[in-house]
Amino acid sequence: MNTQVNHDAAPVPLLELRGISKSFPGVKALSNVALRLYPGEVHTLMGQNGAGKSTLIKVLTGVYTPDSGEIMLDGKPIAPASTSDAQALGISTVYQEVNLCPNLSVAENIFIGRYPRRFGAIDWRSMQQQARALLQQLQIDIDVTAQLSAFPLAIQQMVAISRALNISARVLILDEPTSSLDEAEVNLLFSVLRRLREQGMAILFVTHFLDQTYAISDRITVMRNGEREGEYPCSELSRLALVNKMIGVAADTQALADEPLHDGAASFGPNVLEAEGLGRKGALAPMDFHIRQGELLGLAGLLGSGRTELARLLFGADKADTGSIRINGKARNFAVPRDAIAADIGFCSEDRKHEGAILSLSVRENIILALQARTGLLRAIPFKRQQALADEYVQALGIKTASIETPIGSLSGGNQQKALLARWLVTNPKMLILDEPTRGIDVRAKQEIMTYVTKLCRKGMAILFISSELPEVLRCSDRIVVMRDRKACGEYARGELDDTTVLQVIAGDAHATGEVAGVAT
Amino acid sequence: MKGLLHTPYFTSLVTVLLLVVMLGLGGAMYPGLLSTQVIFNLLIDNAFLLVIAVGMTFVIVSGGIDLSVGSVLALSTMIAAWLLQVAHWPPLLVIATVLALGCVFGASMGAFIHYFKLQPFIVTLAGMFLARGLCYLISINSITIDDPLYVAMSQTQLQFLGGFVSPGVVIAVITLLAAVWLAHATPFGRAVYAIGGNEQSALMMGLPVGRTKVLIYAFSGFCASLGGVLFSFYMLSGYGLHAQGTELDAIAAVVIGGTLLSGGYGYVAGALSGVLVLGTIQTLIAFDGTLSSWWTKIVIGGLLFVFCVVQRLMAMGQKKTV
Amino acid sequence: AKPLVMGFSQVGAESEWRTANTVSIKDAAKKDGVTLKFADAQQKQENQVKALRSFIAQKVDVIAFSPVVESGWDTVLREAKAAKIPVILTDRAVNVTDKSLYVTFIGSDFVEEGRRAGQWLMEYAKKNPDTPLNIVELQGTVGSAPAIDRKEGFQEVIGKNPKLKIIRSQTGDFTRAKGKEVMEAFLKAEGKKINVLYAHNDDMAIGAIQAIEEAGMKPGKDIIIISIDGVKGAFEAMIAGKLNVTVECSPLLGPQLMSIARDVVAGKPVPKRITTEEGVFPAEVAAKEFPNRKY
Amino acid sequence: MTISTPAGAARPATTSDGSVLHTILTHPLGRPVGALVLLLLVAFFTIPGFFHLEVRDGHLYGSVIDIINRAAPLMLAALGMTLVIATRGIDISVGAVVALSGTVAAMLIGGTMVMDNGVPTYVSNMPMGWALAAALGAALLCGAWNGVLVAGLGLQPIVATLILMVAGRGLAQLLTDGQIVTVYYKPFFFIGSGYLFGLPFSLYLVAAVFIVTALLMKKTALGLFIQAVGINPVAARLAGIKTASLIFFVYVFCAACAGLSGLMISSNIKSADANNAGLMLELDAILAVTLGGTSLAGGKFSLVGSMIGALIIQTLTYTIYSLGVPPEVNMVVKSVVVFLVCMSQSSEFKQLLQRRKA
Ligand SMILES: Nc1ncnc2c1ncn2[C@@H]1O[C@H](COP(=O)(O)OP(=O)(O)OP(=O)(O)O)[C@@H](O)[C@H]1O
Ligand SMILES: Nc1ncnc2c1ncn2[C@@H]1O[C@H](COP(=O)(O)OP(=O)(O)OP(=O)(O)O)[C@@H](O)[C@H]1O
Ligand SMILES: [Mg+2]
Ligand SMILES: [Mg+2]
Repeated sequence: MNTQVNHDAAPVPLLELRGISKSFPGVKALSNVALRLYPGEVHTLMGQNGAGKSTLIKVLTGVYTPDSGEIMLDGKPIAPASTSDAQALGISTVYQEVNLCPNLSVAENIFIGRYPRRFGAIDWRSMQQQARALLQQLQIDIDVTAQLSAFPLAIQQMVAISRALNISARVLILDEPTSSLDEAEVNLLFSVLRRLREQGMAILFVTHFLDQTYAISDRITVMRNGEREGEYPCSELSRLALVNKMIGVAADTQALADEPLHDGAASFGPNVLEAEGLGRKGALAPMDFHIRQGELLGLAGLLGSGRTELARLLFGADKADTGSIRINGKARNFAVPRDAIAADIGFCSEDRKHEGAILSLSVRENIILALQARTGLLRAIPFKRQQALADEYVQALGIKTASIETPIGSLSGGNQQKALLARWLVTNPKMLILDEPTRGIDVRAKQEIMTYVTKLCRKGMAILFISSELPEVLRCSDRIVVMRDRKACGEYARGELDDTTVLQVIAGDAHATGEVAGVAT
Repeated sequence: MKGLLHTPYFTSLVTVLLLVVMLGLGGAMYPGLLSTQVIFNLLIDNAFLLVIAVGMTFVIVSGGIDLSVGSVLALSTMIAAWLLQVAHWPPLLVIATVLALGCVFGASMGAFIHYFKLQPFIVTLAGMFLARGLCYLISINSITIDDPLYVAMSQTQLQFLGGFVSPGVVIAVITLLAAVWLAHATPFGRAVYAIGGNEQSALMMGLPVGRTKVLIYAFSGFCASLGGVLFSFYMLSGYGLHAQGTELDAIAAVVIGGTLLSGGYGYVAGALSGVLVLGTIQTLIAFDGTLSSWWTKIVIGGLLFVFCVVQRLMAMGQKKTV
Repeated sequence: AKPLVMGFSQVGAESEWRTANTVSIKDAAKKDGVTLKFADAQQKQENQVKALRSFIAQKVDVIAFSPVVESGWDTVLREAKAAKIPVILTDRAVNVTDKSLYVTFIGSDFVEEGRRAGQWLMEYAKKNPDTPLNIVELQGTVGSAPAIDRKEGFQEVIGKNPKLKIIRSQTGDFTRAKGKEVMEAFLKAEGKKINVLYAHNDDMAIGAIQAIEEAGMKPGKDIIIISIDGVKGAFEAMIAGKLNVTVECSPLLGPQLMSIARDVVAGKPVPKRITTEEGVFPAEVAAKEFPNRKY
Repeated sequence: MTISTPAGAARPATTSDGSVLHTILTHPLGRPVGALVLLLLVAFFTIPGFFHLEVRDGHLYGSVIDIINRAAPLMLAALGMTLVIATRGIDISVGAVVALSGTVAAMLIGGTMVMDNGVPTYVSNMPMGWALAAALGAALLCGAWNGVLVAGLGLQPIVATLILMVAGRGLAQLLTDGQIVTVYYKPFFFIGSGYLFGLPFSLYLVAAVFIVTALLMKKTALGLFIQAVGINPVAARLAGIKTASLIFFVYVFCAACAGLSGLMISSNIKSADANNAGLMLELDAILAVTLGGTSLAGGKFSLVGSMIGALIIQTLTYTIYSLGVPPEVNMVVKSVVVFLVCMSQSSEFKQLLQRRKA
């Protein structure tokens, strides 16, 4: 199966992994995996959720010790025992879950561990200046002295990337850095990566976005079920072939299709939720909003445009300063999420690590948590029924887990995301708010989930869908609300927008269009 | 998460403000309370607590806790007294030895906490029993210190602004300033905050988590034994029953000063305001002079309550989010 | 004339004895027209030092205090002396290099109490030469002055009779609960071998009595019980025949303290050491004495 | 049986080496139980007749019974503390609540000895039921107070409960004027030192509270919610859990346990000692919880573990008393044992040993 690639630029790989195996209790995460990374290339690692990508990266950077196998840098074996060892060897990594300290400032998060010094003390001034400059590269203009936790996930992701870029490294590893970034941000990131590649850095990149893979990679290693399926030059592997290799069977071509998921001729019921002048100081300018039964409403906008804030206000996660909400025509006041849940609303947060997963509880417990909370403390869902529900959704969403009693924390990122989605699907709400529900989910699963969600919608559920992946929003929404600068700035019916016009609307001007087009080449 | 944003900084400010109000009210009620010397006495009497609280701040900011400080303090006084009175060592050597032992004691606890993944609470609780127990092994009696240097340190009065302070105050203030610098301007200090914010992340960012944690507890042990040195200046004796329950005072001082017990947030200087609050409460009670033993307890609890609630309400009024 | 202002720093309220001591002082002050500044140290020496400093700052006429511990008073007493405030010690003495730092000490002598307890037992042994006398001891809080001294005094006396042997000694922290718990363990470990219990205070003895009863033995008969303090509860136990003797340690120092304080402030000479009158109360006199007990 | 994971049984036995021994060793309770067994063995070999039991006055009598009897208040306190700790909190006011509830009960039942013509007679004040209810009511009020401060005002648990820790004992002393209140009312003694079917009544009391709590965890979603709040309060709130009420509840529950424990203690010594009852009990309770394998960082908890932790502590104390360890050395011994128990629970330590052997 393995296609031999001749890399003429450098015959000796900068980094080579051979025969790497790693088991967790009950799971063989990696078996006999090999990987070669050459200087001056962008190498993409692809595979389904739970294929072992993140584990491979953690083995490579000293987080886990492999059960067997060897790691060679410059042809010499290395055995990093910790991330600091790996950094010392010139391997700089952004892990899948953002690993930064929420209590420190943005600048510190970028520089901690290698501060600029002056007379032995940390030079805060110069650190902040350098941090600002680094972020400017990615066109992010934020107060670097503010605490990291003040910023949305996407910004945190960019900070993590800046941190990795700053280390004068030879190998840069990025594990799904783009899962919560919008296209403009991705574009910026890629231009930085291209520059680094020209400087001879070896870059290992993990993503589930085919577009991105083809836009930046030189070569692709495909993983399946903890094994290396093969290594291919990017130009020699068609999209369909790539998907087939990841899945292991011939894929239904729909996974790659861009056509709408449904014909749009749906009939909508009355308004499930209406909001008037809903706003919150510093987060969202007062706006009107409504969603109908059976409607899939897409929310589009750039980073920080206020989509998450709107969703949180609708769910009562934050308290609105102004405005009112009506559910089925009756005025309601959502002071806490519980109130919204009682009104049959569900909310799948974008930040699965901090706002979603309860890491040391099992998959089953995580799945039934919201349902149990709604059912009430005293009426415990019978254990049998919990199992049945968990099993059902593990099946339906294809969650890859050793068992439903496995702690959710030991699932792969994408599978955690699916389990959290299941948490809300189980409650069978009248309205479901999905904030980046497909974050970190592989191509096929994404397709399956979107189909599933659309079906629910057809059955009468109202869905508010937020995604940074514009094509996805375009494909499935019945109606799209575009947000900019924490205001709603337009509303479009299905079909009124296409790939190019939507960007202009979102960005508020035409500048983005051209650059983003480059991404999809 | 977001709600805690600015609170520590704000809380520290509120603490200082409330402290001023409390002293003002006290001054109005009890004449003589606002004299310079009474304010200095606050520092003289609490110098050792301040030093301990400074060490404790580092531990708490890192997300840990150190229950052994009171006992380590007592052990330090005991060892110092024994070395001076029985073994007749020169005083400076004694002080150096005591400080070194404090560091070693703390560092070993830190090593156990980090390398064997034990909970700080139990390790330092065992440390607390051990240190107290070791005192009794040396002697169950209290040992009076009459070394001239110690006596001088105890009885010297440094004239200052119309009152006087003890050399212990100077040492404590220097320690505080050094610790503020350590926390703010050194990689070690920042690593402490990073570990408190998220230990896992700190590890993933490649920080020397293990070494830092050992150092944190070593530093706390150092502060505790320095507190012991100050205490033996203050009391001129070594005794196994010294400073019972001081660990709680230190923790309370740190927390009242605006540091979060869950780690990651807080200011070293907050320890000073926390210590002053506790000291002021006691001074108020002493000046009142009519409270019976139980009313003393109730009033201490009540003042703590008023203090914490006002602090909290002001912080809540400032910012409210989830 | 201006009323006399006295600053008094009490150890705490750790026992009934201490509470009676506080009440006596407060009552006497009221009766004598002395303005009393009372501070409770919650069993901590550092709190007492703080209280003394605040008394000095408030310029009281005389300071009295019951030291938590003997050592460590030089510095603050020197400050008092510099402020020309006379200091009277109550209940416990202090260990200072310069005896002029305090005027006088009123109180009991813990070592002497231990001796008296020992003497009673010696007498008993003399009267009952054939009974074996294995002693178990319930000590006070480890390291505290009464625990150390009462042990010392007792040992000093019984050491003269080789038949009297302490077979077990453990701390009961001066509390009923601990006294009972430790006695239970003693009874399991030594069983019938125990003939005498010496408790450093009445509370522990009362706890131990319960343990002895629960073990199916008769306190006061199967096991002779000696304790110190002479609180009401001890008298009740003696009336019931469960306790053999209690050595009084009088807490009623108030009136004496007030008159001495007046003398001191008036500049009259006072003796350096004033011992309070204390008795030994065996069970036989308990019923008669009970109505006279104030605490 | 771990209450925390009702599905513990459903977890597939790990494929690798599924021997019985391995299962026992890897079970979260394996280590605390092992430590207890080891301690009992030490006691058995060093203290003659340690396991000796005899029937005396129609009930069992012996060291083991003493340990259980004496551990009962601690077990109750640890039970309440477990839930508080599971929500990432801590309650250091337990000892004060013990003092307060004991005092209220003793004062209301109380009575004084009156010399009536030289014959001592005892007078009781109030029907015992009312007195006990009042004592527990006082404890519940304390719990509610803590709960409001922590859940309502968002104070940090340690300072919030510090307030009651200081003031509660003061209140108890205020009620008694600093005196020890002796109780002269037989039925009251039954709670702390009575026997039922040959076993201490306190044991039944602990068992009852334990079973009720365990059922509450199993039959309702309480256990799940408490863990969720302890592990990730933000996510728990977003999932619709009433975090504040839950936190309020655990503090009330903890205080109720402490109140009951206070009744037991004061009944056992037939008096209420406001200044000393339950002194440092909070530390022992926290220690018991941690020895039982529950992390102070919140989340997963084990009620059985805490019970075992309490037994470990009491066995240790008892052994120290019985061995004739000089009191000066008590603390050193205690610290060393606590330390060894912790080490035995550390997997890192085990790995180190294994590596040595290999
Ligand atoms: N700490 C762990 N304990 C137990 N199992 C683990 C652990 N980490 C990963 N696994 C398992 O190893 C397998 C590979 O996980 P990994 O995170 O490497 O997948 P991935 O390819 O990164 O997936 P995704 O695209 O969803 O991020 C999964 O089945 C996962 O459940
Ligand atoms: N590029 C940026 N520059 C500065 N601030 C930004 C940027 N992007 C986001 N923010 C921050 O985002 C916050 C609003 O984020 P919100 O979560 O409401 O946006 P969103 O539209 O949901 O974005 P996301 O795509 O990250 O989910 C603001 O507080 C702002 O500080
Ligand atoms: Mg992954
Ligand atoms: Mg968002």
